[in-house]
This record gives sequence, structure tokens and C-alpha cells, in this order.
Amino acid sequence: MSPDEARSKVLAALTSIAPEADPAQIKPRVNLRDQLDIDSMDFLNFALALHKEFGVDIPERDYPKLATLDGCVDYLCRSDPAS
Amino acid sequence: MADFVMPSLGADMEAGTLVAWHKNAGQAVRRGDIIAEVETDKGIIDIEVFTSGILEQILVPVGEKVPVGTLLARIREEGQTAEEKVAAPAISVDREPPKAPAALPAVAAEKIAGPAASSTSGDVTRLPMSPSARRLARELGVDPHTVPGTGPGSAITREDIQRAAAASTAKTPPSVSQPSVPKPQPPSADQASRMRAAIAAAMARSKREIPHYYLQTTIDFHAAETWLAEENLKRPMTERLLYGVLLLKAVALALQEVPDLNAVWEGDRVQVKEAVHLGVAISVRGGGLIAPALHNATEKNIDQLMREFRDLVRRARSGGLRSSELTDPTITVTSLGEQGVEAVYGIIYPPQVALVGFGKIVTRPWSVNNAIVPRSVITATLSADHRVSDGHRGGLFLSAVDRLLQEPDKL
Amino acid sequence: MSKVTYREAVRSALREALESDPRVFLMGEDVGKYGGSYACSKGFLDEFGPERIRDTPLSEGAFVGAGIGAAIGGMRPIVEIMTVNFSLLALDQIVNNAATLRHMSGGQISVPLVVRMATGGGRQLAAQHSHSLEGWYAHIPGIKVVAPATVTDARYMLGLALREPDPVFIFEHALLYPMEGQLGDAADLEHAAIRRAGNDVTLVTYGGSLHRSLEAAEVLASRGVDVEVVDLRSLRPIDAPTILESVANTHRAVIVDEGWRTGSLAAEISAQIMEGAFYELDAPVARVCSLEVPMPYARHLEDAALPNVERIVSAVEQLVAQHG
Amino acid sequence: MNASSASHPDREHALTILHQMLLIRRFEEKSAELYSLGKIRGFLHLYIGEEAVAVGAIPALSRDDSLVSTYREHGHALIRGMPAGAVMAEMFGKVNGCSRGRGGSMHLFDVSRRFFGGNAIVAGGLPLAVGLALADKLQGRQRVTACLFGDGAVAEGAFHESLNLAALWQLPVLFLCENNLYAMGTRIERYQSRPEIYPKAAGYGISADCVDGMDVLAVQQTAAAAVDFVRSNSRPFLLEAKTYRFRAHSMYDAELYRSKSEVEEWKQRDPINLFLAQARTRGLVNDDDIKSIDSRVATEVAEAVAFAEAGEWEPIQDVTKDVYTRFDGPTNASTVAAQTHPQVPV
Repeated sequence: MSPDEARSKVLAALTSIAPEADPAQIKPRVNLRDQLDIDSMDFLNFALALHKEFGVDIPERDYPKLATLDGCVDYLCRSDPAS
Repeated sequence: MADFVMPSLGADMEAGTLVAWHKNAGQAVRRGDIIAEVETDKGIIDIEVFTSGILEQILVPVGEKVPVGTLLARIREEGQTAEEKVAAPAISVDREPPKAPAALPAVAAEKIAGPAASSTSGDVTRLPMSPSARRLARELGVDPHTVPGTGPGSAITREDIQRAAAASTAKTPPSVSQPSVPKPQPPSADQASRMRAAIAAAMARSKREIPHYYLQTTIDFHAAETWLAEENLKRPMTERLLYGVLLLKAVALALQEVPDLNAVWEGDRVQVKEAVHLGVAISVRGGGLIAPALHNATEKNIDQLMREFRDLVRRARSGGLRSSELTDPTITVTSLGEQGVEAVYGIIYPPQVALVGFGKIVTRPWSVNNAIVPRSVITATLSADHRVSDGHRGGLFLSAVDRLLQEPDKL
Repeated sequence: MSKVTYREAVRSALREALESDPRVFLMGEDVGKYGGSYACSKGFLDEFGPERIRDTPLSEGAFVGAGIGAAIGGMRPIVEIMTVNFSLLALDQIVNNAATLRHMSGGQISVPLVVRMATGGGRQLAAQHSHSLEGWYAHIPGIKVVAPATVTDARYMLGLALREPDPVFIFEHALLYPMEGQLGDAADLEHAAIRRAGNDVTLVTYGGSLHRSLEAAEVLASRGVDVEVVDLRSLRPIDAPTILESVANTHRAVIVDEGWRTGSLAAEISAQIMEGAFYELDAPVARVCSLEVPMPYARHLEDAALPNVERIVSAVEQLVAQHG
Repeated sequence: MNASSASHPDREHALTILHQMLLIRRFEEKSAELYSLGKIRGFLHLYIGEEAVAVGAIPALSRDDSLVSTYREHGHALIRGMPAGAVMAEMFGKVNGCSRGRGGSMHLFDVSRRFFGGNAIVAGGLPLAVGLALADKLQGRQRVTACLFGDGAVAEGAFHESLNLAALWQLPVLFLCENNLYAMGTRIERYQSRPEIYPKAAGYGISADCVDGMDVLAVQQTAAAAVDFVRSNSRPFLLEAKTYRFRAHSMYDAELYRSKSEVEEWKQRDPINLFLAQARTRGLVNDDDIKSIDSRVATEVAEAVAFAEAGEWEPIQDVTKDVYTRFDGPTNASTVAAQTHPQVPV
């Protein structure tokens, strides 16, 4: 999976839980929880969406790695065997 | 090798029963010969063969009923005339006809489009509103003019009325602070003002009528936190738990010890309720708050509560709540920890008599076995109606919540 | 503008059609020597000759089918079926050939045929001669259906119908022939007409019921209810926008239809109002139709069975009394 | 081809007749095969056994004459000149079928060859034929409209109404009845008070004749005479061809209504074998001719199947096309734009 592909999938997952969010405006290195109105329930749904989309298991200890958009992309590309 | 199958003789023929073979294995057959007879609903029908050759093998004996298309025999193609070779159809498995697309084309330019926007009707005060929403508004005492419509052409729907009804009984603690992230689609101006008007009306009424008293305690959250982390490791992601659900269960069980906080005003009398329906305060995207009920919280285990909690949040944010969920919580729990607030001094939702608040989890120095260690702690608060209970009862309740959270495995 | 009867309007329409196009010919029971069962073709046999004014045997299936064949063969026939009651014998030719040939042949065939027939009750002819089955025809894709209710429409719709490449069925309510009216100068085939403007209730109707509806509207006006009367004119296609626009203004709708209520044209219009103007409605759509009985012979019974002025007035008053 | 040569064909004409009869026979056999494989659906009525009527009668019509048929129509369509591929593709439901896949076996249309369709309503086509003939007469055209139908249609009111109207108005219609003795599962003696068909024409003052529908040369001669009569007198004519279908009424029919021996008896007079015998005794046809015609027909049928296989499906969004004719002609107020008939969206 190329980083760009991963990025668009992450953004899709984000907008599915925060529909009012505008993907273009999301800053890649700023904490997502600060940019978007996401609580722990939203974040769990976000993690589950990534789990479903990428087929990867995300333990709670890895949540900090998913704090930003770039973090998510790196995390998902690294753990994706096909990348 | 050519297949001889049970032929399809008509749309309503599904199967046929072999009543006779006119040829045996090894015998020669010619295209057009009748080589079998089949019993159908309409009677016995002669079945012809379309290939010439040697009847290699009969696979279905006389007397057996088989569906159309079943292989009946194999024919080794031999002695075919030149014509028959040419005539053998190159029958590919035909591509299926295209499926009907979701929406068939309207035959003509759309003439059924509704009339120009209702504004042409000049009736500015006229609200586009479904008849059933109109009747529900009357039943729940909601003034439609204060309700933002989310239906087609911003028509007001049943859900809008339900949301307004719930919001009008809901309290949002004054200190609600939403992260200041610019929202690309703020609720339309009049929608937000209507919801705000409904909330304002409820707040004022609650403050006017209910003599609140407030209690607070700080709870060691270490045991709950570690149990939760271990528990989530054992579970697949889809069954992962959030700490909020532990708080909800603890409150539910504590109410069994102090039932008088689980009550509602009915007219001028307080009615203690058997069942514990926890109103869970949920922020609605784009502003506004709603507190639908998690029914019978005491009877459900942690997993069930988690599933219902997730479903409730999902439906609250997508407008799919049932009116019963909005009208019958017996107490409300609000948790604003994630908004960075340590303590919540909320206002009770009439007709309830209590509200429980939780702040954020913080690390504090804490004495454990006479040693000071860094510890995760959380602040729990209680707002209660002094006409119904007094500080002593409130205190018992909060200490019960504290005690229950020290043994998370028993929740 | 001159005053003419509906009959004279039909006759001059027929004459103009026959004079302006040699392909046009009139075929039907007693259209020639007898001069037409409603005298719409009186004198035409002498004027245009037996080739173009063809009395037919009482074989509705055959002469309607022959009309279809002649239309395919390059003529522009006007087939008169004496009344809708006898058209039942020709329904197979109408549904399975006239309405279907173009589509079923993959677009190879057009059937430029006009069929006229009298319709409706009110003349004590009892059940077999008093049907109002326009709704059956308005159900069929592939044909057009119109109902001229005024002398102007009776005068100009035929000419327009003869220019259509597909079959057009013209229903002339039997009670209208002697009616006198102001003759306008033009008409069209597809738009409904507001015959009386109003703001309180939209009353949708067609054909013979138009005049009862206008009468009811005056009674209601005297009682302070301002009724807008919409004359459909075209029953297929139905001019829904005009209806919906009116309902968006009045928020109440009544439909008057001489057909039987169940599965009627009124039912279809009510459904289209519900689908197109749901959020405009302050009350359910009301329907005033013939009672679901074989039309009785006795005058007092027939009058009661038909959608009469009193039933229209009370339906409107009930509707206005209801608030949403 | 005048009447005299009809019964004494030369070699070339004999080969044409043989080719046409075999084309129908092999086409219908292939249709039966494809039906059993589920490639052709719906109803299928085979013409096997009646080939002599189509091959004998239809060539008597000129290019400008019109033809109205019934649902047992493959033989009529092929002999009228419709390409076998267009007919097969129609039965496959493909858009390259003669009716764009909308009609199927019972509704073949080709207006360029004035083949105004099969009709699935028994006797449904008779009034149409009367109308076509009426239009020809009114426009002074010396044409014939041939209307083919089975014996079952004779019991329908449309038959009697149509004959009366054609006689009354002296219209150039050839009513050609293919009497195969059965209206689906009812033998003629059980549904007709008087089973003889052509004498019924006398009731309407219509000339009539009868011919052995298994003898292609006899049909050719009689049909030619009948067509000439209709064309020159501009009057209707009823020709009854006594024939027999060797296959069931349609594909799903246990033929409980007739015995196998009756069918075998009629097969002794298979129209193709009957003609071959006559042609051989007159030295018009030899075994090599038969072999080469057979292989040419096999190729034609195989190509028809390939044409149908290669055909596309009509796009579903086109299903509403041609319910009405696109019409841009000038009318004063109302120009009927294409398909302006509002439909409630599905």
C-alpha cells in the first residue's frame, strides 16, 4: 500500500466519524483530537475503521502513534506486510 | 464428449422424472432421436438428443426426479455428418443480461418535482412539517417554530421534535467548552438558535425550581485502569471497552445502595424508580447535547453496556433515537474528562432528582500503603435535589461509586 | 367570439380535419347515413363521400383494428366508437396493438390514430350505457388521452390529436354535446387549465364533472370558501406541476371523478399530490367519485350515485373544517 | 413466376424451394435445442411440418405487399427474407434482434420488408390486415395484404368481423389459414360446429379455396392464383392450407390430445420428403445437391446462432425509449417534446 493510498483511506475513516471535518484542512502533524471534535468513542470507532480497512490489529498502547495524520500513515504503512 | 442434460421446456418447469430410456449405453444415437421420456407436471414428454454419436454412459436411472440442467448421460461424438459438426453451436456460457440499475430512468423530464420552494406560497410563517411530526409536537409540548428541521427542504421531522423535546429537558453545565476547532458546517443559524432556545428554557426552569446541592470526591482509578488495559489485550478490537462504561456500571450499582437518587418527579410527588435508566449525556456533532437513556443498566454486564453505549452514541449523532429513550432516564451521568475538565457541577435534568459528573483522569501524588506514589485519579461529583435527598445520602452514594471502582472485575 | 354548442364545435373540428388532409377519414357506427349518434357528422356523407365517411358494422374489434392498420398504412383515420361502453370489445386491439406495436417492434412502427368516444352517465341509460372508464385508458403507456370539457377544447383538440404520431383517445362527455359556450381561438393537448382561481381549496376534475365542480365552487364562494378549479384536459399525461402549484397555495385538494373510486384516476392524482406536495398538505386529499354501484336507471338514484354538486360541496366543507 | 411454371419448376427453382424448406426445418430444430439449453426463453412455437405453406405461398407476394402473421411465425419471417440471425438474436433477447429483443419469438417485426409482426393474441392480426388493405385501397395502391393464421383463429369473433368488413368494403386481403387441425390441445372437430374452414367464406360472399398444405408445389400454384385474384379484383380471398405440425404446440406440451401414431402417419407425408421425391422423379435434383444444400443451411443456421451470441443486451435505461414516438413537429401551442409524459420516478 503506497503512503498516498494509505493517507486517503485514513482521511476517509476520519470523515466517517467526523462528517463535518474537511479533509483538505486537516494538518498532517497536528494532533487529530485538537483539530477535530473527537472523543474516546469516536477514536475507538476510528481505530476500528482502520482495523477493518487495513486488516491490521491496533493495541491500545499504539494509540499515541495514531495521534496525527502522518503518524497514522507511517504506522499503517510499516505494519502492512504488502507495502 | 457431449453432455445430455435434463432440458428446460418452459419457464415453469423446474424438474422432471425419468420414465424411460429409449437407448442403452454403447448404442449409437443420431441428432433428433428421441432417447428418453420425462414425466413433467403436464404429462410425459419425449426428449430428443441434439448430438450424434455413441451413448457412452447413462447417469440418471429411470424413476429418478432431477432438476432441469442435471447431467443425464454422456455421448461420445462420432459419425457426425459434416453439417452437424458445423451446426454444433459454439455456445459460450452467455453473459448475464445487465441487472436493473438502482433507479430506472423516469420516462420523461421530471415533471413531478414539487412546486417551487414553499417561499412562493408567500406564507412565511408556514412551516414545512409532516403531519405526524405536527401531532408529536403537540403531544410533547414542543413549539415547532423553535425546532431546526433536518427533513427535505429543511422540513421538521419526528426526530427533530424528539431531539427538541429531549434537549428542552436536558441540562448542559454552564462550563461546557467545546474545542475551538472551526466547524466547516455549523448548524444553520436558525437550527442552532432553536436548540439553544430549547436548552435555555430547560436550564432556567431547573434552576428556578430545584434547590441543588453539590458534592465532590476524588477516586483512585489505578485498579480500574490496569484491569481495563489487561482486559482489552485479551479481547478482539471489536469488543474493546472504554473506561466510561465502568463509570456507568459503578453509578448503576451504587444507586441500588442509595435508591432515593434514582427517582423522578411526577406532578408534585417524587417517585423512586425500580429500574435504573441512565441518561448518558452525549454531545451532538455541530453543537447541542442530548441525554438518551441506557435502560436497566443494573441488569446488564459490562459487554452489553458497552455495546448499547456505542449504539446509543451512534444513533444520537445520526438522529435515530426512539422517543422512549429520550423521555425516561431516571438519572443522568455526564463525563467531560475528555474536554480537559477536572470537575463538573452540573444542573439536574427535570424531572430527575440527581446528576453525576466525572472529570478527566489525572496523575496525582497518592498515599498507598503509607508511601506516596504517582496515581491515576478521577473526580466524581453529584448534583442533587435537596427537596428529595440530603448531603448524607449523596455522600454514601459517591463513596459507593468509589468502592465499586476499586474492584473493576466485579462490575 | 361567437357562442357555439359543443356538438357544433366537434362537427367543425371534424370538417376542418377532413378538408385539410386527404389522408383523414372518419370511420364508426352510424357516422355516415345516420349522421353520427350525437349528430356530429350530419351531412358529411354527402359532402365527403362514402370512401371517407365509413359506416361500420357493429364490429368494434375489427374496425378499431382496421383503424390501427390503416394508420400504419399511411392514413390518418378518426375512429368513432359510439360510447366508451362499447369500447370494451376493442380493448384487445387498443392495448395489445395500438399502444404496444411501436415499443414491441423496437421503434419501427408508429400508429397515428385518433379515437373519439362519448362517455359518462346522467341520462338514465342504466349501467351498461353509463360507464366512465377514462381511467382505464389513462393507465396505458403508449397512448395519449384527453377530455375536452369546453367548446374551445372540443373545437381544437382534434386537430392537434391528428398531428400526434401516436394514438390519441378523445373522451367527449355525452351531456356536453348540447352545451353552449364561448368559442376561444386555440388550445393545446397537454396542459391543465385553471378554470376558476381560488386560495382555500384546489378542486381537480375533468370532462363532464367540470361544470358540476364550477357550480359547487359558486355555492362554496357564497359560504366564504374560495375554491380553485383545475380542469385536467389531458388525462395521460397528467399535468402534475399545475396541480402541485395550486395545492402549494391552497394546502387542500379535492378530486372530482365520475369513475368508480377504487383504482380510479382520482386515486392516481391523489397519489401524485401526496408524492409531490406532501409537506404542503394540511389535510388528507379528498375524492368525490361515482358510488361503487352499477349505475341505476331511476333518476333519483343515478343523481345520488354521480359525483353531484351537493357531494362536492360537503366534501370541500369537511376538508376545510379539518386542521392538519 | 407465373402460375403455369409454379407446378413445373425448373432445376434452379427446385433447388431454391429445397433450400428454403431445409432452412426452416434446421432453424426450428436448432431453436428447440437452444430452448432446452435455456438460451431461448418464454414461448416457442415450431413450424416443423408446415414448411410447404410458407415456402409455397409467401414468395407469391411482391415486395410492396404486406404480411401480418401469428406466433408460429419463424417460417413466415425467414421466407419473407428476414435474416436468420435477426430472428435468432430476437429469441436470445438481444438488441440486434429484429425487434431489439423486445418481442421475442412471437413478435418478429421488419417494416422494411412490410412484415408487420407476429401476434400472440389469436386472430389479433386479422383486423390489422383489413386496415392495411383499407389504406392501400384508399390510396389507390394495387397491393395485397396477406394475413396468416391458424385454424384456432377461426373461432374468434375477430375472424368473422374481419371477413365481413373486408367483403363489405371489397378490400385486397388474402386470408391464409394454416389448418393444422389443432387449437393448442383441442382438435378442430371439438371446437368447430362445422370443421371445414374455407366454406365459411361463402357466408360473407368471399371467394375461397383449399389446398394440400404438405405439397409445396400445389400450395405454390394455388397461392399464386389466390394472390392474383386479390390483386386484380381488389377483393378478399380465403385460402385454407391443410397441414400438420410434427412438434408440440409449444415446448412444454405433453401432447396428451393426439396419438403418436397419428403424428407418425402425417410424417409419412413430410413436405420436404414429398418435394424431394417429386423433384428426383423429374431429374431436377440429385444427392450431391441435397448434400451441398444441407451443409449450406447448416452454415447459415450456425452463423445465425453466432450472430445472436455476439449480440449485446439493450441498455436498461433505454427500456422507456419508443413508448411514444419522438415528435418535433409543429403544433401551435403544445410541442410535444421527446417523451414528455411524466412518470412517477421508480
